[in-house]
Formats: sequence, structure tokens, C-alpha cells
Amino acid sequence: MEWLIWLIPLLPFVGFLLNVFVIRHERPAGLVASGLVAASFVVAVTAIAMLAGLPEEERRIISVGWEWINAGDLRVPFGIMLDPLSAVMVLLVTGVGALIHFYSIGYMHGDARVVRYFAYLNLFVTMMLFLVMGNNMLILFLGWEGVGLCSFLLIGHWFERKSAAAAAVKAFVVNRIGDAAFILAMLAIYANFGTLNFYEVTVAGEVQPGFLERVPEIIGQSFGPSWQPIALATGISFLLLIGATGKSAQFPLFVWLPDAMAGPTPVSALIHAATMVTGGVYMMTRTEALFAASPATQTWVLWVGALTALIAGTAAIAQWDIKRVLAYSTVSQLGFMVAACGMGAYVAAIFHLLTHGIFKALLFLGSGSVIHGTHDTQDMRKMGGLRTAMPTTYWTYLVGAGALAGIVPLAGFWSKDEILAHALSHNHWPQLIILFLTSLLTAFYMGRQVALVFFGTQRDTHYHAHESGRVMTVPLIVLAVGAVIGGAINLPWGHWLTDWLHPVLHEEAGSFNPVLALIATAGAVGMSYLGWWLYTSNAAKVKVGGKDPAYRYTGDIWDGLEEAWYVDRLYERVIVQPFRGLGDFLARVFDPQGIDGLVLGIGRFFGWAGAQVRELQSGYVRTYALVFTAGVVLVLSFMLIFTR
Amino acid sequence: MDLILFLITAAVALIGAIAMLVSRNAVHSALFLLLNFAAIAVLFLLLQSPFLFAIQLTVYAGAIMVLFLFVVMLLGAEQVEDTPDRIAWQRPLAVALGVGLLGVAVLAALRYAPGIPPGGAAAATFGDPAELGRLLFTRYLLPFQVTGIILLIAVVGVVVLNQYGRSKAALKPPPGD
Amino acid sequence: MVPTSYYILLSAALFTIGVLGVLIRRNAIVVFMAVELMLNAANLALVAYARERLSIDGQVLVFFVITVAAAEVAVGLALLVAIFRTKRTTDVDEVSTLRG
Amino acid sequence: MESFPILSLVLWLPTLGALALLAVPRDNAELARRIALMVAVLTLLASLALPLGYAPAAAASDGSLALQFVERVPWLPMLGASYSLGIDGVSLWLVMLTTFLLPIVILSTWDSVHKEVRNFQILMLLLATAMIGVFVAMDLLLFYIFWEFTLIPMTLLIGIWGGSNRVFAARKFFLYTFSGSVLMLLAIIGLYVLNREALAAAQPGYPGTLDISAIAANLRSGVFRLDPAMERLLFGAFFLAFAIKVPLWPFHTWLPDAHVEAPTAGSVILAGVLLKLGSYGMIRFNLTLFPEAARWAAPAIAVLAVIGIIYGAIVAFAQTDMKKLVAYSSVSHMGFIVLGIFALNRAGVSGAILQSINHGLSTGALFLIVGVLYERRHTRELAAYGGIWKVMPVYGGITLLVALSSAGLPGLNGFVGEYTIMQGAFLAPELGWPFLGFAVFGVVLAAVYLLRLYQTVFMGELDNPENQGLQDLNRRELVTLAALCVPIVALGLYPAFALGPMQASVADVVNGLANTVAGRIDLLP
Repeated sequence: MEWLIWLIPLLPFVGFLLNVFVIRHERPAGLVASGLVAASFVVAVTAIAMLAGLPEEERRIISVGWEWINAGDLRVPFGIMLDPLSAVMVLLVTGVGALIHFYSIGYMHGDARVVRYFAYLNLFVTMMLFLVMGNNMLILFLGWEGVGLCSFLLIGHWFERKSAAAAAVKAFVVNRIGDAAFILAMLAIYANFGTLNFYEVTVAGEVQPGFLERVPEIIGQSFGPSWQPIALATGISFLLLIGATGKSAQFPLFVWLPDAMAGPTPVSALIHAATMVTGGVYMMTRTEALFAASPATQTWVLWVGALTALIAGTAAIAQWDIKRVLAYSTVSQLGFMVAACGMGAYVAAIFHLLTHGIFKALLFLGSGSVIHGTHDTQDMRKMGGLRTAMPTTYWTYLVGAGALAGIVPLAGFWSKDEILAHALSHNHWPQLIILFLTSLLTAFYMGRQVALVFFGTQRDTHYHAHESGRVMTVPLIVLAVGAVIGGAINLPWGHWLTDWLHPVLHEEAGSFNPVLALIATAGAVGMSYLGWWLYTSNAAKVKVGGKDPAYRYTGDIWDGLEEAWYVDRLYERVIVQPFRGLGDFLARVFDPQGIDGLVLGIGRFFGWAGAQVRELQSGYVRTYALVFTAGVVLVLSFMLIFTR
Repeated sequence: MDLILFLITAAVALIGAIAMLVSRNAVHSALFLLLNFAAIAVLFLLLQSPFLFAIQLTVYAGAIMVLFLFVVMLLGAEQVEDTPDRIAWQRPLAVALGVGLLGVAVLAALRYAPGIPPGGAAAATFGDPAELGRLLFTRYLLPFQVTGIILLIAVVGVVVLNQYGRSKAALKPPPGD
Repeated sequence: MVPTSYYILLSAALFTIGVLGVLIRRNAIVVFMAVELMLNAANLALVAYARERLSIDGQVLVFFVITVAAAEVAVGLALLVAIFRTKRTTDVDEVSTLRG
Repeated sequence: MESFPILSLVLWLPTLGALALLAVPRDNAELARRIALMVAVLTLLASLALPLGYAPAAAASDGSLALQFVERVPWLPMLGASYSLGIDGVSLWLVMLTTFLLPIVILSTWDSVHKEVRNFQILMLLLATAMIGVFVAMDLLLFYIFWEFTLIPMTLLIGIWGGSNRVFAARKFFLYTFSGSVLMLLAIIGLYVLNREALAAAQPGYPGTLDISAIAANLRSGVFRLDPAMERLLFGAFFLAFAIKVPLWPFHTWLPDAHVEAPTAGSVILAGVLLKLGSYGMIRFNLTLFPEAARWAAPAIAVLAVIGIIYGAIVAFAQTDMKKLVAYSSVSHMGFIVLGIFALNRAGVSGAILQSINHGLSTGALFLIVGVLYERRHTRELAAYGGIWKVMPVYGGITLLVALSSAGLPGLNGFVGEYTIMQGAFLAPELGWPFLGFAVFGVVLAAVYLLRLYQTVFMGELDNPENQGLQDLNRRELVTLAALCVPIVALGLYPAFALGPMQASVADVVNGLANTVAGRIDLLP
């Protein structure tokens, strides 16, 4: 039984190895990659069925492969586990992952490096599975950095484009900043608990404790200078939060995600919407005990999430690129999940994570279908009226947009409502208002996007729009079905997900507030209509390369929104350029002239001294004799004086 | 008696040495040095060293001084010091050092040589050339042999040096001639 | 008898004159002569001590000194002649190619 | 325990090969290379007996080092010097690293060395003996001789086969590292004399000893006590030599010059093994022999190490020459190793040893990689390249793997070493989290400069026409680089393989630190 869960990550890994070392052609590459991820999904379902068969308290399968690090004070096993929380993540990763693999067969057809693409995609799934199945922080981190690597590779898949290369590096580096904090958090966890395991595990006959079970031990402990002690739990959880802001694209580290859209669209769907970016949320949910021990950090988490949701939501309404709208929308929705974590509503966060994973994948794949059908057009100003040319895409996209906007009874409504209801019932008023405003913005920009892409008339007629092939539309339909019924897993009346996660999170189902639901639904419908109406009635004013109709009302603020409040530019000025300057100064001035100057100066001093002493060698024999005689007199005098 | 003889000879030796030092003509220097050597030879006799007296006269006063004179005259180098001295600053220093050296030497001499040589029976046979000869061929045999080798090497060296110089000179005629 | 110290004093004086010769004179041949003078001064001291101690070894030493001096003069003068061939002078100050 | 002198065999086999090469005609390059490669492979095979026969042993009760494969022949009995060899967990993998890199380096000379090939191989083999000698010598005098002897072949390799400014670089390399080790010689003599005097009081006629293990035992048992001031002085003299070799900031400026001018093979050996002589020496001498001084100096040294980590990374970022970039990245990485050593606990020290191996593999590979491009285009300027992943896909993939290993990606070797070191430093009471706050910044910067290198060279448009005809790796280059990739991945997934055998020795060193300090706290002011 235990060995079975190893198959889940290893099957995609086999696909990776095959695609790297064996397969050289497009067709087998796509089939092997998709088939193995699908197989992994099947294994996962089997394993979860077995898991469900266990009594509730025992639903945790841990399997240790070998001792990974054994360096005296530091011992970490290489082990994976499957528990209810991992299980839902595994289902999302392998399920959506398999669909996106299939979709890629169509989308990437004819690409020059398609075999490599599938290899990366397989590696990504492997790493994502390690992330969600790791039984200790270090394995989680292995997956964490591994998915970052795959993100780098896939964003940079078309590395000939300078922007893609730059975006790939930017994504990796910004993530690394969060990862550094993550590393520090792991160091602190190990230093204080003596283990990185989440739960107790037996390695080679020796019982190693799990730190999540020992969190109460550090409550009340603090570190730092005596005049400003910091609670240990706050320190650790805050570092984890920074780690999560990197991976889950939260303020202030969200800047990499919009640029990451330079990668192929299925990649955006899988990595930059459905799975990888949710890694931070998963991690915070997993280490929920640590966050619970620190109210200070919880407040930070809540504010980070809410502010990110708002900032990204405002940025999303002003984008022209079909994928950048979705990218900022993703950042915004991740903000919802992080805010839910900050409120302690972890089930709601995971619920929203799952539904968002489905409908955002649907939206990205739909946009991919649009891009594919319009011959690599991404600017929405060049689109319009596509609903006739691409009916399947249109309908499925509409479902996704509705789910995102929170229209009853689509999946997004239920999960978003659960977060808002939790905020209301726990009196997080400022955050509730921010999140509510954001959800209105969400409805507005989705209305705007649907109007711009599918309604009106085609503004740029240089291409002939066509519907995508079956291999691409079938995944769309499957996901659309998911987006419709996905909310059913945690309806206010059934709360099946809450029960399933109970062994891990120990949460009770939240209360359903009909008034709030009604207001939210009305707002969503109203704002969607507003967005749709504004951009269908003003469709004539949308010109290729022109300004947005809303620019008339908002003025230059709109430009600010389009640039996401200039955060990127701020970093460029405040961090990147000074860093380059410092590097240049150290490398061209300080190192060669300062440090090496000192070293060479010592050498030069001896050279100079030698030149001076050389002058004494006049070449006159008589001068040498004179010095010699002086020496003789000196030595003789010495002997006369000091010897008896 | 001995003392008077010593004083006269010593005065002659000193005069010869000083004159050698101050003569501007190298031939004169050589001749004054000859005088000095002869005086020293007499002193050797006074010190009961007849054998050394003999070789001092033959080797030094005879062979070596002749060689000197010969070279001086061969090269025509009687008066090379007419040009101004380039390191004239060294002369007062040299004199001062000379005085210092003399002082040190005198002090040393006074400290380590206070005694009057014991006369008597032993003194009678002291300095016998036969005794010296026996020593040379017994206890000092090895140094004696080495001396022979050194002389041989000197001869070879001189020949080689002149060979070398001649071939060079043949290749490049001296300027001015 | 004449005290040994008289001889030693004379030897010291002669040696000093020799040193001065080396330091002051520029004619290489005269410098050579000064060196010979110093050797003789040393010989004188050796013989004087030998006489004082009634040990003939001092005289043997002088014998060796004289022999080696002869060799030295021969080689030295040959060198001088060789140098003279190229430099056309016996001024020691002219031979200063070892300047640093 | 082992009657067959396996260490001597591994040690002298390369020298025998060098002697055999003397018989090869000077202009027969191919034959010289083949013989050298054969010798190197034989050495590697012989050295395989070491990990196979290595049985981790607990420390001896008298405080001497738990050495294996010991050989001891008296050499200068009146000095107590002997031809004494042995390895323990600290040196085992460093010897293996040397013998592993040797055939790889020689294989790379087919493509990178074109003049005086025979003499190049002779020097390379002599260098191998010297380096192995440093790791296996258990006698101070023997150690010192091997230590200094490494300089001679390396200087010649740089000075004869180097780039345009090679003579300057060779001279700087020699003088800088040599001036550091002269003080060490002084300290060795001092240690010998003090030890002899201390023991001669109890046993008259004691000739003294230069045996490292014996001196360590004397120090630990308290027979031989060092005055704290004297201990710090000796510590400093040893440390300076090692710090220059490592190189620790601010003693690093010889390294970029040496690397830039050295031929590819020389760079690989220089980065791969020669720098490790310094980290090895710190563990073997500074920690083992002078525990109190080590504890006293640890925070200051750790500060230098952390400065080096960040400084090296920032300067590497600003380089335009690929080799210089890699050279400065070495400064950064070696800073981690020094930080681990002076964490003074098991995690830190074993992490440092592991990272020494890792750095040898990945940086060695990086230099080979730069060499591959240099042989094709004869420039190392970043600006001359761009988009070459398109024409050299295999090369690009391997480079990425190596760069990520160097940047510390989990699953590859570099991460395990760095993480273990950081955990050690975090656990060390003298260091703790403020140091890590800065050190971890080096992990971020490593990604920055390595990916910048990767981005400019491999990604972007293939716009330089001279790059469009570039050939992907030939079979020899592929074998060379692939051979390096195997341990890079293996050590990332199963580092316990390497960490396991070294634990006993590391524990011995660390316990020695604790015991000696505890036993003499009353002596300190």
C-alpha cells in the first residue's frame, strides 16, 4: 500500500526521463507525457479511495524512501505522504495537469522544441507532487524550487524572445527571494524542534518527531535583541509568509507573474494559475499550526492577502493583453486565498484554491484557444466578435468567467462566498470591504473581457479566426463541467470538503449568510453587466493601439492601473539599478583598485625598495672595498668591546 | 742591539709603504714596495726565520716585483690617475676608516701580544730550515700538495686568459691604435 | 729581545697603509701592490707570533701564504692584461659594468 | 590493518606515469595524452579501494585520529619525521574528488591544449601526486612538502599554457599563496619545538614528533598544553595560509587572475581541488589542533566568510568575462564552506566537507563548460554570445544543470551542502541567525548571477552570425561533462552516501573541540 503513493510522483518522472533521453518526436512525446500524468491521476484516485477506507484519525500514509541528509546534527529523511489535504491537491494537480497535457498536444503542435516542452511539463508535475506530498519541509522545498525551475524553463520555452528570457529569469529570481526566507524558516524550525518532519515518522526503526505536533512547545519563547524581543512563532511564521508571497505571487513579490505570461498558454494555465502559484497557500495551510500560534503574523497574512487582491484586481481591469487580465486576476484570487488563511479559514482557502484551479485553468485554456484560433493574437483590441467563429470556446469561456465573477450557482460563487462569510462572521470588517470591492472588480473586468473578445465585430481583420481542434475543446468542456459543479464539494448544506479535511485542519463548517450571498450575487451580476455593457456599447471607440474608453472618466489613473501601480518600475529604480551600480562599483573600482590595489601595492613597494637599494651598487670596486672595510672595523670593534 | 736594528728596519719598511702609497708613478710605487719587502725580509731574519727570509727575497722581491714592473711597463700604465677622481668623496672617509682600523688593530695587538719571547735553549734550534722542510713533508703534506695544484691551476689560468684575450683582440682591433 | 708587540704594531701599521692603498689608489696595479703589502703585514704578524710561541707552524703558514700570493699575482696580473686589452686602461673606476 | 600500501599506490601512480611520459617523444601529443589518461584512470580505479575498504571507526581512546590505510616508515628519526600516510572521513572524499577529476581534466586536454602536450601531462600528473599527498600526509613535514609542491606545477601550467597575461598571473599566484604558507612553516616548527619541550620534561631524550595524529593526541590528553596566546598565534599562522588558499575574502584577488589566465584544465584543477586544500587544512589543523583558538576566532572568521559570500556574488554579477564570473562565484561558494567549518558543529563541518566536493564538481564543470565555448569562439565575453541554446541544445541542457547545481537547487548536490552548512551555522551558539540572514542572501544572488550568465549566453536571439555555425558537444566533451553530471545528481538525491562515512571523523573533530575547551576553561583569563 505504501509503495503505491510513490507511483504518483514517479510516473510523471518516468515521462520526464523518457522525453529527455529517449523520445525524439512530437507524437510519442505528447502521448507518453499525457498518458503518464493520466496514469498518475488514476493511481492517485485509487490511493485516495484506500485512504478514505481508513478510520478518520488514521488517514495518513507516510512512506520513507531513504535517509536523505545525515550530517550529525541534521537528519532529514526522503519521504512522502498522502493525507486528506495532500489528496485534494494531488487530485487537482494530476487531474487538471492531465487535461492540460492533452490540450498541449494540440496547442503546441508543430513547435520546434515540443519534446522538450513535454519533458518540462512532466518534470513540473513531478515536482508539484513532491511539493504537496512531501512529508517534511525539505521535500516540500525540493518541490517548491523544482516547480520554480520548471516555471523558468517553460516561461523561457521560446527563449529566442528576449522578453521571454527576461521574464523567465525574473520569475526565478523573485521566487528565490521568497525561497531565501523559506530556508531561514526551515533553519529556525529545525533549530527549535529538532526535526523538519510535519508529523511523527519512523525512519530505519527510529522514531522521529514531527514539528507540527510540537508547536505548543515554542509558544512564549522569543529571540532577537533584548530591547525588542520577537516571539519565536511570529518569526518563523513571518518568514514562511514571505516564502509564500514569492511563490503565490502576493504583494510585494507578485511582479513576476504577469510577465510569466510570456510562456506558452497551457503553461500559464497549469503553472501560473491552477497549481504552482497555489503552493504558497498549500504551504501555509499545511503549517497552519505555526500560524495559529502567532496572531501577529495572522494579521499580516490577512492584510497581505486583501491588499494583493485589491491591487491586482484594479490592475486587471486596465489590461489589453487577454492573458495579462487573467494573470492579474490570478494574483487577485490568490489574494483571496491568502486572506482566507489569514482569517484562519483554511478550508475556505483550499476550497477556493480547488475551484479557482479548475475555472482559471478553463479560462487560460480558453484564452489559449482564442490565441490559437486568431494566429497568436493576444491584444484584445484586435479581437471582437469571436463568439460566432469559436462557439465552443465562447460558451466554455462564459462559464469560466461566470464562475470567476461569482455568479450563482457556479463553483466560484460558493468558494468566494465562504471566504466572505467567514470574514463577516469573524468581524474582519476592513478586509471584508476590500475583498467585496475586489469581487465587484472581478465581475467588472470579466464582463469587459468577454465583451471585448467575443462581442461586437472583429476589429483587426488580418487573420481568419477559427475554432480549435477536438484535442483542445474537449479539455475545455471537461473543465467547464467542473466549473459548474465544482462548488458541490463544499456546499453550505453538505460541506463534504470540510469533513474530509477535518483530520488535518480540525475546522467546523462555517455558517452560510443568505444576506451576504444575495448582496454578493447581485453585485456580481450587476458589475458583470456593467462591464459587458460599457464595452459593447463603446465597442466602436476601441481602436488597435488606442486608449480605453474608461480613460475618459479616470484620466491618467488608468495608465497607473495598467502598470499595476508602477510597482515594477519602483523595484527597477530602487533595487535593480542600485544593485547594478553597486556591482559595477565593486567589480570595477573597489576590487581591482581597493583590495587588489593593496595587494599589488605591497608588491610594488618591494619593487620600489629594490630599485632604491640598487643605486648602492655603483659598480666601483673601491666603494665596495670601503664598505667592506667599514664592516671589518665594526666587527673588530665589537669583538674588542664585548669579548674578554 | 736588536732593538736598534728593528727600529731602523721598521722605519725603512714604513717609509717604503707610505711612499708606495703616495707615489703618482706606478714604477716608483713598485720600487718603494720592493724596499718594503726587503725590510720585511730583514725583520724575518731578526725573528729567526732564515728560510722565510730567503723566499721573501726570491719570491717577493725577486719574482713578484719583477712581474709587477714588467706589467706596468708593458701596459704603459705608470700614470693613470691624472683624470679627476669620480668618487673623491671617498678619500676622507677612507683615511678616517684607516685611522679607525689602525686604532682597533693597535688595541688588539696590545691586548693579545704583551709578552717578550722566551729565550733559552729552545730558541737555539728554532727556525731551522731543515725542521721546516720536515714539517712540510709530514704534517703539512696535504696542504703542500694542494699548493702545488693551485700553482698549476694559476699557470693554466694565466695561459687561458691570455689565449682568450688574444683571440678577442684578433677579432676586434683595439681602438686608437 | 724586541717585544712581540712592536712587530704587531708595525704589522698593523703596514696593513692599514695597504688598506688605504686599496681604498684610495685607482691604478689597478698599485691596488695590487697594496694587497701584497697587506699580505706581507699579515706574514709579519704570523712570524712574530711564531717566534713568541716558539712554534714553527706559523712559519709554515707564511710559506703557504707566499706561494698562494705568487699564484694570485700571476692570475691577477693576467686578468689585468686581459682587461687592458678591451678597456685600454688600468683604472679600476673604469671597470664598473656590475653597476646595479 | 591493511598490509597492502594502497595509499602509496594512489599517491605515486601519477608520478610514475609522469616518469614514463619522459620517455615519450616530445612532439608525440596523442601518445602522451593516451598514456596520461591511462594513468589517471588507473589511479581512479586504485583509489576506488579506499571508499570500498573504508570502515568508519570511532575515535581512538587516547585522542589520536581514527586513521585508516595507515602507512608509517621512519624518515628523519632525529626530528621525529616519518613517511606517514592515512585517511579518515575528512580526507576520504577529497582524495576521491582528486582522482575523479584527474581523468576528466586529462580528457579535456584533447580539445584545449595544443602546445607542449607531453610536458603539460607530466606537470598535471605531478600536480595530482602533490594534491593527493596533501590529503593523505599525516606528518607535518611531509604535508608541508606536498603543500608547497602543488605550487610548482600549477604555476608552470598557468605561466606556460595560460592566456595573454599569463606570466603576471602565474607570478601573482605563486607569490601570494607562497607568502601565506611561509608563516605556516614557522608554525609547524614552533609546534614541533613546543611539543618536544613539553614532553621532554616527562621523558628525557624524547626526540619530538611531527606526526599530526600524535600531536593531536598529546594536545587532547593534556600532556602537551599550549599557552592560549601561543595557541592563537599558531592558529593564525596556519589559518592565514589556508585562508589565502581557500580564498577567504579579502585574500581572494589572486584567484580571478589565475583563473582567467590558466588553461581550462588548470582552472578545473585549481577550482576543483587546489582550493579545497585550504578548507581541508582548516579542519585538519585549525580545528583539530587549536580548538580553543578556533572557538575564539570563529565569529570573526564567520563575518569574513559571510562578507565573502555576498561580495563574491555581487562582483560575479558585474563581470563580463565568463571565467571571471565563475571565479568570483568560487569566492562566494568557498565563503559558505568556511562558514560551515567555523560553525564548529557536526552539521557545519560535514556540510563544509560535502560542499567542498560539490564545489569541486560543479565549478570544475563550469570551467569546462566555459572552455568548450572558448575553444570554439576564442572569446569569453558575455556580449559575444546569445541564443546559443538553439544551436547547442545538449550543451545548453548540461550547462543549465551545472549552473543550477552551483546555484543550490534542491535535488542537486549544491543544495544539500549549502543547507547543511547553513543549518550548522544556525545551530552554532557563536553564530546563529543574524549570520544566516546575510548568508541566505548569497543563495538569492547565486541564482541572479548564474541565471544572468545563462540568459545572456544561451537565451535571447541568435543574432551573432559567428554563433550560428557553432557545433554541439563532440563525443569527448559529452563524456567529460556527463561524467561530472552523474555525481552532481547522485549527491543531490542520496548525499547520505558521502555524508555517512565522514560522520565518525567529523564527530571526533567536533568532540575534540568541546572536550578540550571544557577541560581548560580555567586556564583562560
